[in-house]
Amino acid sequence: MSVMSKAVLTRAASGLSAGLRSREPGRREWLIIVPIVAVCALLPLVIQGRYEVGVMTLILIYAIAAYGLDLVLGHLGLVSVAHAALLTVGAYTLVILTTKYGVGYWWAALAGVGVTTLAGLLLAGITMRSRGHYFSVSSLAFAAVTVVVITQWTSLTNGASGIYAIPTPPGFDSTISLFYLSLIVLTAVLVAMFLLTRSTLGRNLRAIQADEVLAASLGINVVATKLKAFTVSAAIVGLAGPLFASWISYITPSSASIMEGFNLLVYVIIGGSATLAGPLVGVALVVGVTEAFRFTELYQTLIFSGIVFLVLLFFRGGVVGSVARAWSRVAVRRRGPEPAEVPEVAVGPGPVALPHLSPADRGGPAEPGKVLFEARSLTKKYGGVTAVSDVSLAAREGEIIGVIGPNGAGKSTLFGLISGVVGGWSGSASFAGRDLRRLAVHERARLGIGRTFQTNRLLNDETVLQNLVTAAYLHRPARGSRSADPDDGFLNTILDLTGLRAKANEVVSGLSIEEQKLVGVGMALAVRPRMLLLDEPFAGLRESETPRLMRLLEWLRDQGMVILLVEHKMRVLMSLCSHVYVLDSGQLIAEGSPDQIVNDPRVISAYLGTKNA
Amino acid sequence: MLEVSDITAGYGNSTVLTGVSLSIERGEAVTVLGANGAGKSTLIQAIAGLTPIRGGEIRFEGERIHGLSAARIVRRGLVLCPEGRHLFPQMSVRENLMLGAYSHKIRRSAIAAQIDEVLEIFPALKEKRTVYAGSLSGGEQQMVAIGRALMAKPRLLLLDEPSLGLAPLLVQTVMRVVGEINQRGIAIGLVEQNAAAALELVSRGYVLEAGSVVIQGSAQELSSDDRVRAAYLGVVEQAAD
Amino acid sequence: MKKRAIGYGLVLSLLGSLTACGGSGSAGNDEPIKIGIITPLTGNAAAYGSGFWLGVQAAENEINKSGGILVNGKRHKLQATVCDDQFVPSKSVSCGQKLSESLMIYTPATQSSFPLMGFNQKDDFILMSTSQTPAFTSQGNKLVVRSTYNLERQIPDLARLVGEYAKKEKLTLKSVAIMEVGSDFGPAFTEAFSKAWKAGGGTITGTASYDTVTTDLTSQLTSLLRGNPDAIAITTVCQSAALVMDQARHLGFKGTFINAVCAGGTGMTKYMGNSEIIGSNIATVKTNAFDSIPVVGAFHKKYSDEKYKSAIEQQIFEFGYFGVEWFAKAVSTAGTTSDSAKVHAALEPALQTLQPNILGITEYFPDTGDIEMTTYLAQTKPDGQSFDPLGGQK
Amino acid sequence: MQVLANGLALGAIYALVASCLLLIFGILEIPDFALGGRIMVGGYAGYFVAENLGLHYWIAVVAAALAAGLLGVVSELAVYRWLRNTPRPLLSGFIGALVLLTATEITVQLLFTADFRKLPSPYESQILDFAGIRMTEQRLLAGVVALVLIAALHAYLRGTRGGRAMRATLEDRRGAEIVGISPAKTALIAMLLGSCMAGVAGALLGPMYLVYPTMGDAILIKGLIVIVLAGMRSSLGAISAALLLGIAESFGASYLSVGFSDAYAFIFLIIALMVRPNGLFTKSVLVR
Repeated sequence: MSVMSKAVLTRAASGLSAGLRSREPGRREWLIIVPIVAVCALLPLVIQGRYEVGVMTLILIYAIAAYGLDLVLGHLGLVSVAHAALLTVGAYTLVILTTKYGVGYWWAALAGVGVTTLAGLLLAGITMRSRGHYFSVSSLAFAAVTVVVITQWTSLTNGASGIYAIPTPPGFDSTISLFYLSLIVLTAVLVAMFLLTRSTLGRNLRAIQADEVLAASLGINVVATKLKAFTVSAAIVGLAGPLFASWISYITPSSASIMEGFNLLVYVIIGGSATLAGPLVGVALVVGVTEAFRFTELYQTLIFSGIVFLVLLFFRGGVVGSVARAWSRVAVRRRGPEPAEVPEVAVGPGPVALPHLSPADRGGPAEPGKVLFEARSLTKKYGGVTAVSDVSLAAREGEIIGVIGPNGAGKSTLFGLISGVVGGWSGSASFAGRDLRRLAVHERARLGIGRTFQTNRLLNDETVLQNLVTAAYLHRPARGSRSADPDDGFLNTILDLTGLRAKANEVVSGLSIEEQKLVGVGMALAVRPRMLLLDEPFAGLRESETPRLMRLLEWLRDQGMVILLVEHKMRVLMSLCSHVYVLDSGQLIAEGSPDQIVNDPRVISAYLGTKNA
Repeated sequence: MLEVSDITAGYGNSTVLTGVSLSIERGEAVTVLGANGAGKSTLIQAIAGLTPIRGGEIRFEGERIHGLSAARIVRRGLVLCPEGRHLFPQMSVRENLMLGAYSHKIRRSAIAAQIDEVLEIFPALKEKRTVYAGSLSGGEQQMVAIGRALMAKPRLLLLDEPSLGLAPLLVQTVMRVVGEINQRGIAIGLVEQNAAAALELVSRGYVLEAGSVVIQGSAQELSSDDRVRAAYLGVVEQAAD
Repeated sequence: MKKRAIGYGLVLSLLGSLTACGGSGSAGNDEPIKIGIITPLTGNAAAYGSGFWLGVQAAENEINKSGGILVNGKRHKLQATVCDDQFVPSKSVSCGQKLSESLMIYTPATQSSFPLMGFNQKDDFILMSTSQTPAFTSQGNKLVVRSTYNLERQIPDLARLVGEYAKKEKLTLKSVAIMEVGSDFGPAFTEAFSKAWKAGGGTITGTASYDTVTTDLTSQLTSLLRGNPDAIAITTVCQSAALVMDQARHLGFKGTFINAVCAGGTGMTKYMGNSEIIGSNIATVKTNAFDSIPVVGAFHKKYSDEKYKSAIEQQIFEFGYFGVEWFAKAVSTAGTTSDSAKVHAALEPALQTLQPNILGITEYFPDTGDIEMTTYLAQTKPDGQSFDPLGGQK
Repeated sequence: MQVLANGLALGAIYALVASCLLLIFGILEIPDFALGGRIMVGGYAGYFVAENLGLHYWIAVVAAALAAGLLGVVSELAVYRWLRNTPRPLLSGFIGALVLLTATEITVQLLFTADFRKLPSPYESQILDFAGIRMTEQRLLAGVVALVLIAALHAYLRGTRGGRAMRATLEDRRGAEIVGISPAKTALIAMLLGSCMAGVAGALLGPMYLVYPTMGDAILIKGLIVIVLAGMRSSLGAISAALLLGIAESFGASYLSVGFSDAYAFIFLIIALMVRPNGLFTKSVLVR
């Protein structure tokens, strides 16, 4: 085996090993597409016969649809049984246009993709707010209604009788040519899937899958991104529709059934969701095996069930995911750990200044003393409990404001109100002259409100750098720039400021608590906020780590940033904050300079403890 | 009574606890201090059988209990009062308490007697017996949680952050109750962020940092330890200034 | 870890051994004549599809026991291969491609047949079907053949016979409500029947469509009964028709039932809780429902074994059986084991040698593939016996 | 009125199946599609006892409960318990349950063929006519038994030690574990109870709708729709949603287009989920 191919295999293995949640593939993992396509292209030379080639063509067509499904399943974590219905919509569009209206094949196929995309948008619109089982069952209902609509719209669809004598694409009327046409489309889909997982959309989808709240707080428009994913997903399925129609030559509403949608799901799960090769391998395995065991008649289904169970229990990332993981484990044992991926950020002393953080590019220079954020009479009730009651506060540029209070005093709820995660409150809040009331989380992030979370929310399966790149979503470079660092040097700066440069290519879940805290701060900075909400950033930090973060915050303050800091460590607050608010049971019981606060009797009795008072 | 030796635990790829050892003697009250994320909750859950350990040994009254189900551990008299309380919000206080005695298959009348006994400790709950636990205030809920744990007749009661989210006055009440329970001969394992309050109550303590025990000693030793003062008692010092 | 490894091993060995089996097909020894059967053996229509396959196997056995098919003085075994398509079109296509080497493919339904019409001429096999849908033979496909009626021919007969029945029994039978099954057959029936029925002076009070999966039909029936029909026409197989009849009676319907597909008899009574209903059921039947026809009686006696009972009650067994018998005779007559066009043409003379037959097929039209069939009206007695109320059969 | 009665009878059966699904989903966190298979097995067990052994219908009902309950316990021990320990239990459960349904149906078909059977019941031929509303005794019986079973389930959940343990698990899994309730045992009991009730449903439906391998599918989907409508947690919500759905279907088929009757449940669901994405009967809860 040549050195080159070994390298390719190793890459391929790591590319396949993305287990259960999607992750960003390495730059060269697209190489796995080459052997896949090559093997497929050569198969008809080995396996001949109309039936065999026919089955292989069907596998390719289903695989295209399976990739479309996996975009929603693997990258958004939504279990849809409606994708067979989408496929059928595409097929029907082609069939109706060609057989009833005499439209040319290619135009009709294009329309098929278009109509499928629209149907996908409809599905997305209906299900957008549902999650988990609610989504699944909504998609189930969508599929069921699709079947009924096709069945009942007899004048257009010929009802349950279906439509037959469907044309094949001009120039591709033999079994073998349809096979290669499908392979070409599949190749395009594979490449598209690869590019997509490395694109901003892919990164944003992963962020949403990992944590919707985090994604929104990074400025990602969750709804719009989901819609985009559905659109692309449906468009890919739409490509499969016309091919399917031509292959089957007779179409009935039953192709849209829940059972068919369920089969598509099984293909993806068996093969390995969120892997580049998984869906294809899954379709090939399931369809291939069922066809091979047709002779067993009824037992075929039992064999199929058994295989699905075993894969679910033992091949936990699907066949591809598990085999690749095992392979990379063996590879690691044999050759020692794989060298970390080449850092994609040029190593060097980053600029010390942080020009990007200056509010200059956000509507005027910082004016220390100018009120940037102001809230009046914020009140939030949950059922009968008032979590935040009539709280007013203001923050000026170049200030660090402290918020203290016992656990459960309403600090996190207050942060939630300001960042937009918590809705349904009363009172007023404005930021840089804008009323926050009607703004969604991502809109506030775009306005310049960045935050960290008390319990750290990160993309745990990705590297530090990937976390930062995702967070810097709003500031991606102009189209065409190939750099993974969207803003030359900006992420470098953050890596330097947080001291994470050495760990840039390590997966976040493997870092220490301190380092994870710093990643959280780094991500909030990558949004380039004018106001930073930090929820207990010092908690869990060792004493030795504390000064570093303190210096960073001071420096950010000097750049004109507003920092709202929830913290229990009084010494930190005392030295950083110019103004401190004290909350207890949702109410503001005191405010003032740190000195005033520590000597306030109410604060001592409510928070600091009466013992020493 | 409880002997934890050199245990390792974690989730997925990450290791939360590395080589933690501690012990609690019969009737003793011991605290585990540590910052958020230091591994305190993982430690206490591992002892209670809610999180599997990857290495080491946990013995209770001389017998190995790691690997046993949480239910069996409760039956042996090691009971956890968890962080976040984990009450059954749509069940009455009475039902919550009844469920506390679940692991002891005893007659209804015996349970009723036991409930009365527990309510003696928490007189405030007496009138709220039929109220849904979810509608109680935070302090009352914490009382129910401790009461529920007592229903299981513990010999060792583990408390995970009992003062979390409570007003200082209530913190004092809870701590007083915990002290009373200890005086009845029940050993206490207390995990607290409120180090000052905890050290008032216990005789010994451990400090957990990044998954390892970094300091251990008597309450007095800990209170006067510079590192502990800096990291966990800073608030008290500041207030005293 | 160990458990995991065992799991891997289990899956891989299972896959491996199964693929090995799948690869080795059975090869014929003396050039058997191949007939492919595409039928649902699993899923909702499994009962129906399995009965059909039983009939095919019975005919295959009989032919091979008698030495095979005589073609140009040489005897060839008949080899029937079945492929389960679950009534799923994409599976029918795969089945068709798999069995395309066959001289004929025979399917028991429209759903399984239409997917093959795209390539049966290209792949040169005869497509025989029990499809009653007109489109099966109106597409100009040169290699199709029905083993049952085209509903365009049968339904006007039904309407006429029902009219005669009403006159003879002095029944008011003017208004009819239709419970149509939501497959291809239902709407086609409704169209043909309404036309014929209205031409005879009757009225249609309403149509309700339902899925055979649905078992609770009270809502649809309540709606239909609001039109006060004299009769309800039903378009499904027996067990489904039984549900309709049962539930309609429970809702207080007192009129007549007209069955287009289910011929009544024991095929229906076994699903009915209330035997009084049955007397008011009338249906068009093909010859094979009446034991009193000698050829049919003899056939039913021959296959009176328990294992065939249900298939015969559903009247699908005979179709499987006769289609194969007819085909074998045509191959023999055509004198070729490979020329499908010749065999297709020979179905005509072959049919003449098979008179009278269990299905009552009297004529065959090679141009289209349509047939002519003797039909009767049947009424079922509470004991499950059927008779012709018009006196054609006793 | 007839339409309303039809709808209520239908809704009671939906409510029974939905209650089983809800109980199992609450404890196992698996959408138990295979419950459809157990309804069917109940139907078959009832058929063999009543038809082949010639025993009384009520004995058949008991046999149905036992057979389905046994299958439920086996499913939990052999399949679900393992699926819950996979990294994505939601997905594994979804797929696994559907595959289990198919496997059950095929196994029954292999053993007893796909023939339709009529479960004999003395109540099927008796028609009640009450103020113009017509209904068979069997239908009334099915509705009443369904409601009685649901009431019994609630009594069990409210009034017994085991029932309290189950409710505790439903409300706070961790809390239940802490007081010493074994999750594995609770899951087993939930499966047993849910499956027994599903078996009874099969025996109740058998005389009305025939017994065949896929007989559970349609009713199962309706049950699933009901629990989603109800927000997957609320049992009283599920009962209301079931009756509502039954009535909506009945009215839809009777007064709107009959052609779309099979889609009413789904359209109803889609609209409901667009308005309330997480179920009709869910409350917003304070998360501290």
